[in-house]
Amino acid sequence: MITALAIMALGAIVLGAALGYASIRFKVEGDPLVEKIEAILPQTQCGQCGYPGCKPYAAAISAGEADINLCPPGGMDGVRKLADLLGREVKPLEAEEKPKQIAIIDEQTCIGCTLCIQACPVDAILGAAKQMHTIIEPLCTGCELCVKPCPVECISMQPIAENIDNWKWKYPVFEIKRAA
Amino acid sequence: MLAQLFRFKGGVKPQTNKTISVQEPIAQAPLPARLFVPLHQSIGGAPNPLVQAGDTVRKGQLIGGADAWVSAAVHAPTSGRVLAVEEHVAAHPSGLPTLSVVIEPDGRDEWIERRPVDHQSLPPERVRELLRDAGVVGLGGAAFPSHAKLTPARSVAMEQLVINGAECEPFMTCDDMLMRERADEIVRGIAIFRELLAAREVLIGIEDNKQEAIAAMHEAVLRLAPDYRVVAVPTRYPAGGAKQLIRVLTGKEVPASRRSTELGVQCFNVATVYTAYRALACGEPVLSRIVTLTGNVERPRNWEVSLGTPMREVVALARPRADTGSFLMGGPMMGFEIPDLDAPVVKATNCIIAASPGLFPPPPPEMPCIRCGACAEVCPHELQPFELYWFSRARNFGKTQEYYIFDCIECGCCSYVCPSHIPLVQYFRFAKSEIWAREREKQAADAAKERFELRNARAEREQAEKAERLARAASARTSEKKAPPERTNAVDSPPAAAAGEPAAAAATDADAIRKAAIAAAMARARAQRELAQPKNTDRLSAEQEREIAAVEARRGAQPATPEATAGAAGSGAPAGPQRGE
Amino acid sequence: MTHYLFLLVGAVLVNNVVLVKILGLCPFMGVSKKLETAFGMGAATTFVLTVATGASYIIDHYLLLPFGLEYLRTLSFIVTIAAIVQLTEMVIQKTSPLLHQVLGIYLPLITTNCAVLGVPLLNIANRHDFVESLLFGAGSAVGFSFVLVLFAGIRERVEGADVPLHFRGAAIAMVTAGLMSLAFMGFAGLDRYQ
Amino acid sequence: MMAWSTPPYLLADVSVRRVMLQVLVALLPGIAAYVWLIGPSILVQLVIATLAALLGEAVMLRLRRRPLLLFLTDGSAIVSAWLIALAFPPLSPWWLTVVGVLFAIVIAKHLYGGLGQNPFNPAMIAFAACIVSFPALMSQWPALGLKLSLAEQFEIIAGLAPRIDAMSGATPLDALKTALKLGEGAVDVPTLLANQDVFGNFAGRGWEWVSVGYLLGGLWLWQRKIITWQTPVAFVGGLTLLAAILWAWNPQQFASPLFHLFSGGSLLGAFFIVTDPVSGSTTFRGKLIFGFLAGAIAYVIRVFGGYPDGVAFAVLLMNLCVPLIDMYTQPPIFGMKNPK
Repeated sequence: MITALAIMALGAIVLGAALGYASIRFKVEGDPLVEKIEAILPQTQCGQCGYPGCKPYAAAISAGEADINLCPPGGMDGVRKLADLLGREVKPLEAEEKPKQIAIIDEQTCIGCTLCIQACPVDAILGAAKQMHTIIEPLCTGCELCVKPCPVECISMQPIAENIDNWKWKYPVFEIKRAA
Repeated sequence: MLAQLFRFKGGVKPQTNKTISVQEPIAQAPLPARLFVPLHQSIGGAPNPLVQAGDTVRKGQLIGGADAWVSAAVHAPTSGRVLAVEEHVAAHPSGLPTLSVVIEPDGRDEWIERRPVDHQSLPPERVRELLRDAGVVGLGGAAFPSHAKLTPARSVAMEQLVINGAECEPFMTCDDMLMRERADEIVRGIAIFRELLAAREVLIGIEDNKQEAIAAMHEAVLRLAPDYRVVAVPTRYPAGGAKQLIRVLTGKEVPASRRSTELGVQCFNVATVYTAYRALACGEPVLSRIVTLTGNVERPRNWEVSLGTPMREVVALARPRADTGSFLMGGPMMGFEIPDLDAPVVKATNCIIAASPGLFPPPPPEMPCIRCGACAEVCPHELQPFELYWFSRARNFGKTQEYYIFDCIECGCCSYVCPSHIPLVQYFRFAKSEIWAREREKQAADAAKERFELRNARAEREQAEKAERLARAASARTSEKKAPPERTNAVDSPPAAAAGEPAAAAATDADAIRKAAIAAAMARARAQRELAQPKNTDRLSAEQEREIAAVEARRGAQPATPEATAGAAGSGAPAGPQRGE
Repeated sequence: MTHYLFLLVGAVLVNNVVLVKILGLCPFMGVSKKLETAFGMGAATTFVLTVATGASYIIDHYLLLPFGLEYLRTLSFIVTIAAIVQLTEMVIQKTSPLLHQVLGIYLPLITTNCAVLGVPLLNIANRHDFVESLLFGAGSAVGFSFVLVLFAGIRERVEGADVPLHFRGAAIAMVTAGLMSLAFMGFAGLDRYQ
Repeated sequence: MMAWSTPPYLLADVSVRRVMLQVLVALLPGIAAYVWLIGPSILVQLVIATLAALLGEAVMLRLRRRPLLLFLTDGSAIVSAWLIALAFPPLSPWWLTVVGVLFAIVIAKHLYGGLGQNPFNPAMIAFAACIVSFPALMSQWPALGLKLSLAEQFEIIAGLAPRIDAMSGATPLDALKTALKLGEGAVDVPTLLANQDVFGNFAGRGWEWVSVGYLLGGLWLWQRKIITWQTPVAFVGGLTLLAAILWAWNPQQFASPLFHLFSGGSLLGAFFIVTDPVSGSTTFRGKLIFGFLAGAIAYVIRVFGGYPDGVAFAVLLMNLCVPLIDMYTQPPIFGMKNPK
């Protein structure tokens, strides 16, 4: 009995010492994974995931605090990529997926309050106090953060129309003739 | 003619069907009632419109200026009046519109002043500029601006200039006829390109099923430039692909990742060379092109068609048979079905084929791939199309890139031989455009991230400065009670203003002013919306006018900015009430 | 010499730890979705398994047997394996963070990979000496990695297949594993040839 | 209007059905030799297998809601069925053939998505599954010289007549292996092969001509460009090379390469099984590796392993490796062969 205890204790001490040494020797600083996750996120900075931007969300995923299906602008595609990177299961998106859209300011109604300019995370709104504002379309990420603050509800989200430059070849779908 | 020829792997031999459209010489197509000249006819940047509705233009007048190095100018194909610069359906598989100049010909066909130049007396940069401003682009179908291909690589001496007269697409004969009838101009044009590139050797490759063209070119070469070599290449699709022809004539293989000039070789289509010659030696920019009209038609023939002519009028010249179901632009291997015949003929329109179920039987149903490898056997780029298909179908785009999807030239050989009748090219195009779209999104995301971070940095800095200022002010107040607070300086404007405007109400606190202004604006906007919403269509005009007046008054109250005026001008007067829709 | 060769070949192919002995199925199913991770997992398991067989042989022969503590075998083996796995995890986290994240939960799971415990126990049951134990351990580990990588290759391909909806994912993976096992039955009897 | 939505609008006159049909035609010489050797029972098996395959295919297509006629007539199920019938003992009970065929069609083929998507060769899956499950039945080959009428053969297959001893022979391969094992070194291969009742001129008596039939069919397929030369040549090479080395080393214990080439499923495998493009390798070098290793493994299993023939297992084992082989043997593409 005593020998058994002694041997187990000995084993525990030896292994514990080895592990203790390793934890100091192989200490990991920082988390390079956050960057990889952030590269997948769409950078709309919309906060729909519940985190104040894409980077905090990436950090939360990396730390295992957040799920990977909280980013509606990234869509199912983004979820799939994250699942791929992290070896997790693909889950359906929490919110529904929307087509890509941009904000449009109705210039007739705008009163020039600058509230939307303060809300825009990517400085895509141009204008000064008491002057009409306008959205710089190529910079707009469609985050919708400017819609709420507008006191006169003059900002609307509009899906990006298809044009010759962003037109894509479609997935070939062919009616297989149901030969009866 | 005793050149050593090389082989490219793969390729197919479909029925060529070329003889039907070479029975008659090239004819001049009549001018239509309206020309729709798209501004963006080449690869690269879209030219800016230089005319507006109401302008009169003369034949050859610049209507769209190249806006970047890789871009080509666009000209008025005839004299007349510009009716509009507007979106018009494009000669594009999507059938989407593109910005086009609508010209009503006046029938006089008056030229601008043409200035022929001697390219030898000009520096090469100037010649390239002239070609760009004459709108010279690759007329083989890709429409890549030619001047951008005319700079030799710095480190590699230019060995061969390959002139592409192979024209491997079935049915298509526009280059064939051009070589038969205008061989001299082509040979003279080659001299321009050769000089710009300082190419040691000129090889003119023509498929050996075009004996008349070979003879004509041969004769012209003998007379004008005996050191050029006219080479008959074996007829095998896609021998007319630039990379395939370069391979056959020189043995060099140009991968997708490199420019051909880096290997000391460059390739141009015969029609491109011809237009370059016209542009410099006659001062005539690219205004028309030869178009083969063939297929299921009564009178197959090649026509010289003014750019911008609606296809509907062009195809009528060939008298399509009754069972024609649709029309293809380009050849049957790489062309596309024209979604709308209102689309105009553009620089890339080399051939229009009337298609009927008899001529091109609809494909049998698509079966699963059995990995038989027939596609890999015929792929001229030695890819593995069945693997590309497998991953494109599963939307595994990363894998498609590992299998070199961007080396695919979409020649269609794989689909042609597929026993399962899979539209392979379609899958590859789908995968490519998805990858491009993702690339764009990625770039947008990166830009957004950068802007977001800049903004955050700025916000932090401002916050820090404000805190510092406040601290300083506080300390100043406590130390020297007599000194006036700094803040009053900032709002030193006369506090009193018109009584009716709450925005201007006397107040010392800037925040309060703004809040009041917003509250008032909200009230106004709410009232306006309440008024506007129910009465979009059914309310009387008196109320509408009142509304407009209100809007105008409010707008007038705001200081006018360039944007504001532009917005007002653009939206038109009765914008207010209709907005509710 | 041929004896060792037969032992090794037997461990890799004929008595493959996954497909014939049906041990270590958790990582086999879990970490075979992508080829890259399968390679990583295979390497990690090979390392752990080889070290674990050696260590457990030493513990068994120099600690447990002399003191008559055979009844502590399973316990002490598990503790040893756990320690080795922990060590491996730290090293991987330091050297290849992505592999660490990708292996994710499966890395600590090597601890409970029954193959890692099973092989040392089989060694003792088969009365292998030290060299044989190491060979058997390494062979089993290589066999594990080998089929894991093959399986991942097939799964990557089957991912693009038009598998009936109800069989997507784990179901078709199980079917594939079964058919692989069937194929490996072809090796039966090879290690007994005289 | 949108009848032809995608280029190219010209298509060569080829189809999956025609490919499969030619494979079936190529099997005919072998089948003819088989009938001459054993009698018409193999025809009964072919019919049973075909019916079972079509039934299984139809049910699976219906369940998966895929167009029935299109896929039933593509001929792929019939090819699998014929290969199974030819690989199984000709007097197997009907249910054995049916089980094998259904296993192949349902599990090996349709669970993976049907035509073109199965990672394993369905016919070989059927063979392996049955030989593992019913080893005794799968080793009962009719003794040569056993002359039974069609009716008698039919009764045996249908299970109406008792399975008589005379028909429970073994293939030449099996006979040789068993004799060597029982002889414990006392007998040697040349003596055994001298027995002309079992062993013919250069391989198994009679069976050698069936193999010649397969060879003829295979060559025709190659000439028609349905199959490429790499896999069969590599397969034959792998098998022959190993056999030759061991035969040269110890001719008393190991039969000649010729014997191995014309015995068992070697040539059926070489031309009709390893050439299956779906489950086989597709690159030039990959085909060579795939074929060679399959041949070598087949030899190892049939000589040293526990089963009478190794072709089925060898093919399945190599099927496992195909994704990796293909991945690592991608040919260089156009433009990558330039220096630098």
